[in-house]
Amino acid sequence: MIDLSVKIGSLCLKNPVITASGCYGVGREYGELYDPSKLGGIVTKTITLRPREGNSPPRICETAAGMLNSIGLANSGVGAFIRDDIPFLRKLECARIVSIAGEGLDEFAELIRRLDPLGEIDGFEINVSCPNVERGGLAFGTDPDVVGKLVDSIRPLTQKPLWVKLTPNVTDIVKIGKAAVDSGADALCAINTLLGMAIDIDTKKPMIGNVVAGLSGPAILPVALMKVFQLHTALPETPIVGIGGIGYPKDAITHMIAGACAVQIGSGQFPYPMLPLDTVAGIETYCVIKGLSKAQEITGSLILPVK
Amino acid sequence: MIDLSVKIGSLCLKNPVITASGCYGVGREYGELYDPSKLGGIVTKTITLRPREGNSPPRICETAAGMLNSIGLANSGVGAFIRDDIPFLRKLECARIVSIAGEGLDEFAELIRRLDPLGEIDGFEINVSCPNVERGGLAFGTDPDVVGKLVDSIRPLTQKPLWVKLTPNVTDIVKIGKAAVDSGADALCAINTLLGMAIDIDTKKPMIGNVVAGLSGPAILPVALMKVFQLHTALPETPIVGIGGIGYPKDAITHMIAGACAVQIGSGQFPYPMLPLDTVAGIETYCVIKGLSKAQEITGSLILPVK
Amino acid sequence: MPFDTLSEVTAIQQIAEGTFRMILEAPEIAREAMPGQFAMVGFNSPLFDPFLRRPLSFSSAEFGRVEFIVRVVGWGTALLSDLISGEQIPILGPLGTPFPRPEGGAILVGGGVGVAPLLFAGARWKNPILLYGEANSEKLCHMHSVPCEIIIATEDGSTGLSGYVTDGLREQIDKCGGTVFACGPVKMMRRAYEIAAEMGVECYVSLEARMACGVGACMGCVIQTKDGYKRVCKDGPVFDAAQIDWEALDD
Amino acid sequence: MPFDTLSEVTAIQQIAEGTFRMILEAPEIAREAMPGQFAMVGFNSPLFDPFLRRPLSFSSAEFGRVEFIVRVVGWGTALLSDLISGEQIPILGPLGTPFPRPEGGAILVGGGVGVAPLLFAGARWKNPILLYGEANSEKLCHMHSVPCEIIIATEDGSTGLSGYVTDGLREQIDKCGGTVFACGPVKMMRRAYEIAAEMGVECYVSLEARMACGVGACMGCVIQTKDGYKRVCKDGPVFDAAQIDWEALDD
Ligand SMILES: Cc1cc2nc3c(=O)[nH]c(=O)nc-3n(C[C@H](O)[C@H](O)[C@H](O)COP(=O)(O)OP(=O)(O)OC[C@H]3O[C@@H](n4cnc5c(N)ncnc54)[C@H](O)[C@@H]3O)c2cc1C
Ligand SMILES: Cc1cc2nc3c(=O)[nH]c(=O)nc-3n(C[C@H](O)[C@H](O)[C@H](O)COP(=O)(O)OP(=O)(O)OC[C@H]3O[C@@H](n4cnc5c(N)ncnc54)[C@H](O)[C@@H]3O)c2cc1C
Ligand SMILES: Cc1cc2nc3c(=O)[nH]c(=O)nc-3n(C[C@H](O)[C@H](O)[C@H](O)COP(=O)(O)O)c2cc1C
Ligand SMILES: Cc1cc2nc3c(=O)[nH]c(=O)nc-3n(C[C@H](O)[C@H](O)[C@H](O)COP(=O)(O)O)c2cc1C
Ligand code: FES
Ligand code: FES
Repeated sequence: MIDLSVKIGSLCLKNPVITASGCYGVGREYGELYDPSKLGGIVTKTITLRPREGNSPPRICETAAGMLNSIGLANSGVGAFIRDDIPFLRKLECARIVSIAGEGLDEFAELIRRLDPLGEIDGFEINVSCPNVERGGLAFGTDPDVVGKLVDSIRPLTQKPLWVKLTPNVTDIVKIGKAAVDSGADALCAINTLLGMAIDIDTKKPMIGNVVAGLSGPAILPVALMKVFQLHTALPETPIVGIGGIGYPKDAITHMIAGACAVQIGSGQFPYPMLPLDTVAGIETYCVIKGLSKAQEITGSLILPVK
Repeated sequence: MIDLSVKIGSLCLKNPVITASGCYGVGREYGELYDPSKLGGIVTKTITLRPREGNSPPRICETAAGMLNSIGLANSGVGAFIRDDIPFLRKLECARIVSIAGEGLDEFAELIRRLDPLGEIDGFEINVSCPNVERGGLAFGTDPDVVGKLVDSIRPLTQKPLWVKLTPNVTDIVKIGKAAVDSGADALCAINTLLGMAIDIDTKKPMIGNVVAGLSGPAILPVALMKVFQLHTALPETPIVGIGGIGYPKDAITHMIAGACAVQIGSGQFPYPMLPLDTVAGIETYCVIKGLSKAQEITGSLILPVK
Repeated sequence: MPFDTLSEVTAIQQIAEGTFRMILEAPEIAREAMPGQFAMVGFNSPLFDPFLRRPLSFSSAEFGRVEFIVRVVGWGTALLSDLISGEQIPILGPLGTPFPRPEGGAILVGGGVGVAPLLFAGARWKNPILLYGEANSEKLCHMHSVPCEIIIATEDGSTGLSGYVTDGLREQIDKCGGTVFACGPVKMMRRAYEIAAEMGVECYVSLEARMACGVGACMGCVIQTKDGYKRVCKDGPVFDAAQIDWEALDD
Repeated sequence: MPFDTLSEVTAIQQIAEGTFRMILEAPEIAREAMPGQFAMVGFNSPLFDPFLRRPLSFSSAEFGRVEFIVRVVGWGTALLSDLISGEQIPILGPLGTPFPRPEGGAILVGGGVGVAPLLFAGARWKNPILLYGEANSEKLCHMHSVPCEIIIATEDGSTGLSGYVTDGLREQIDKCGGTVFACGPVKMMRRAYEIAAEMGVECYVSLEARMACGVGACMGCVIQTKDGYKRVCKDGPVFDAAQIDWEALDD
């Protein structure tokens, strides 16, 4: 029997596979295909204080081995979330992480205050990296001081795990990650989407209504692995949740080898809806083949060349 | 008759298509397939003062819609370049841009001093962005002050066009670009490769001998377009040479619509060796279809949505 | 409830210029599919070429098989057209909200390949009438069997009535009343809605938008309605035409 | 001089477990190709799946056609194996430095699919002898016509001599001398070189490395030699075995 469970700080997941924010709703839709409780966890779409309509369509566009999205944090706000989605989350037997974003420190704090008492929530993912919101988006995630202050300000408000999701669109992701950890973040999640755009040469218009969008999918796997590796190397004690470019179970395993203790799967689900479940199975098979008794042993098992 | 010529500062190219540094040698090899003089220009592999062996193999690896490389600026040094490659460049009737990299300001200056007198060179591309060299690589390209100082220090040494090639691995490419332009750069080239890595799950080893590598190819087109668009928007008077992800002629056209006055084609040549030549033809066809008399009119023709 | 299955291509045949009919073995999906619903049809390509699946409406679902009518407009549809019987592709469905079953009569208005879901409705409902329009007779889909009364129009008059498919709509409504169901180019659907609205009958349209998940999870496929953004994949693809913000729709 | 052509698949057939022979119509390339040279063989996939072309050695080139023997080891070779006659794929060649034509006798040592370029040499040169080894008889390539004298060895002894292909090399050199040409797994080539060196005959090997451009432009495919890094695609793939830094080569 392989022990698939992994620990992310104080939180124990039954396996290392989590669905990424914004690609899975709260699990209702894909829940018709398989039971989300079979996963290690889910991260909800990002919730904001007030409802957000989101950006003008078209919001998505296919690119080489990936896609652009500019959803713009469309969501019905924390009130509707508590009313409509919390009862659904109650039934899930996996880690339920709520992703939150605010336009200022107060909004983050207010979100935590309203959500912290709910037993249906096992942790928070702080989205400081969504490139699609004018305020509260890039500004937060690209400045280590601001990220530090943000985590400082919300850390006292909850005992639940606080994960900080990092943007790759920075010169030095380690600086931002370190600031978050120094202020008390329990784990770092990397990466969010890369800033990107696409243009229709016939109409000369951007393919995305909002012009600027976020690139995800297998195209970005090498970038994501690099960031996970950098974070794990610089902060070996910090749990890293690897996100980005997972299109097959083996890609999740590369994230773990690079240093992730768990992974999140986002747009890889769109062409391959059963990918999260197949990834759980794939990690188990890998352990069998490699003679590992625990999935945890995969984390950071990268063999570097001797110089 | 379509006028395909474009101006990049004082330099006039007969068409907007240039081959990118490191993917074309000096044109000798691909020159067996077609005459490089049919292109707008070529950028040589990056030349350093002393010969460089380059990084340990494996140096390349295929990824989803792209590739990683970690060549490590392998080249035989400026002396051998002058001896072996300048005679070859003499015969080319297109813009011959020499890419140079140094480990410090002095080395850049020394390179310019030795190369500037040569009539076979029509301009310099300053490579401050190669992620594969420990010194002189990332350090240069990620700090606007350093880039500014570098351009300041070499600008007086040559009257030839100075292009600065930017790395995408920064929080704000515009800052770096502006620093270069303020110090007298004639054009900005964007982008160099994205930092990335890949791992073999079977051996648990990195796929690249040097571990860290640069991602190129169609996978990065959306990122490259974004950077070109940002630079062109912030610096509308500065010529931008668009690089990154061009896999088909139409991709080059998207670069121009986003704001590039010319493009460079790198790894797209590997699966499609005739791509540069086909791109010249593709741009001409596009002008015909769109009723443009000059290829220059494509530059910056992006139609933004009215808010 | 949707199923994600690897389905075998039973038959594939060209039925008009650039248009083919594809039949897949997919028992679970066929059992549940209803007119107006669609599937996300994928590819067999390990390296993500193309990355996303393609939304396609069912044109029929019976005896454990589902049928699509596909017009080749890009690389994805071209790849599908190259499939051969016996090959397997992943399909996720049935998805989306079906057409509401009309109480009284139904007038189906299909422009181009938009006719696909209406053929399915035509086969399932009581005595509908199908107005089917194409640019010219080369594009006209050759039907192996027509499920209901059909009136054909071509823009160049090469087959059937001459002109737009909506040209005959007023007359049909006059004749038998009933609800209008339209699928095709945005301009055509909008015209159908305007005529229906003028004449005081209901109109439902099946809209298109680029999709990523197809199940309602990603919020990628929204269109503007009078009640805010709605997901084409989950809240649609069938919408009450009166709810659509037609000004905001590109054609 | 290399040519980049879109070449039609004339025939494709399985000749051993997971191994097939592919014949392409490519007159310019066939005219110039020499034993030891290779081509960069591409795909027909507009969305870069796979992105890079695959290097393959010619196993024959005559009458305007080039032939490859391909073992399926990953997605690219699997895609090639699925081609059907009449399909067209891009190929760039001939590339690389051929085997130097031996003055005297030649002993060709091929392990696995490494036999491909040696079959080409066997057909072009005077009276060479080919030692060909495989793991077992399932993997042994079925030759339509053997171009020269051939001695087969399988590791499990199921066909021909039992053991490694290099086991018989000493005897062959003893018998007729001549230059050794080896292609196959690194371990095998190294062993062939050691034996040749001991016995004082020259040895040339054909090496493999991941390639991007295949023409010498990108510096991606280097291997360590006693004279520094060399490009497998341009300076090789054929190297004097004495020049190779065998310690630095992975197997
Ligand atoms: C609910 C629904 C039902 C549909 N039913 C049918 C049908 O029965 N028959 C048929 O031929 N077509 C149908 N379409 C349109 C079909 O999905 C597109 O023609 C197809 O996705 C084009 O893919 P491509 O790769 O050939 O084109 P490309 O232009 O290369 O595709 C690029 C991207 O844009 C998306 N895209 C392009 N055009 C459309 C479009 N019109 N609608 C949605 N996404 C698009 C693709 O899915 C892909 O993600 C339907 C669309 C929707 C939303
Ligand atoms: C000069 C030369 C001649 C060759 N001749 C033959 C031949 O005649 N018959 C034959 O079956 N094989 C030959 N090979 C090996 C062949 O190129 C690889 O088996 C093939 O590239 C694998 O591609 P894939 O997509 O199936 O595997 P994958 O492992 O999916 O390929 C991933 C990437 O690695 C590269 N790669 C993987 N294995 C090799 C390898 N052994 N050598 C070089 N690149 C590799 C691929 O080209 C691709 O870029 C030759 C290689 C070289 C360098
Ligand atoms: C359609 C879509 C919506 C997304 N929405 C969010 C979001 O609301 N909050 C967030 O933190 N990340 C969001 N992301 C980013 C993903 O969670 C993930 O970080 C990114 O897509 C990279 O992973 P992938 O390559 O597996 O998709 C979204 C991504 C996509 C494709
Ligand atoms: C094999 C290889 C070698 C490269 N060497 C250099 C180099 O020496 N100097 C440089 O400035 N850029 C170098 N580059 C980067 C390219 O010039 C180009 O900026 C990058 O690959 C993005 O363009 P592409 O997507 O068209 O390849 C190299 C890229 C590749 C793939
Ligand atoms: S396609 Fe994802 S919500 Fe509609
Ligand atoms: S593959 Fe480019 S130099 Fe050999």
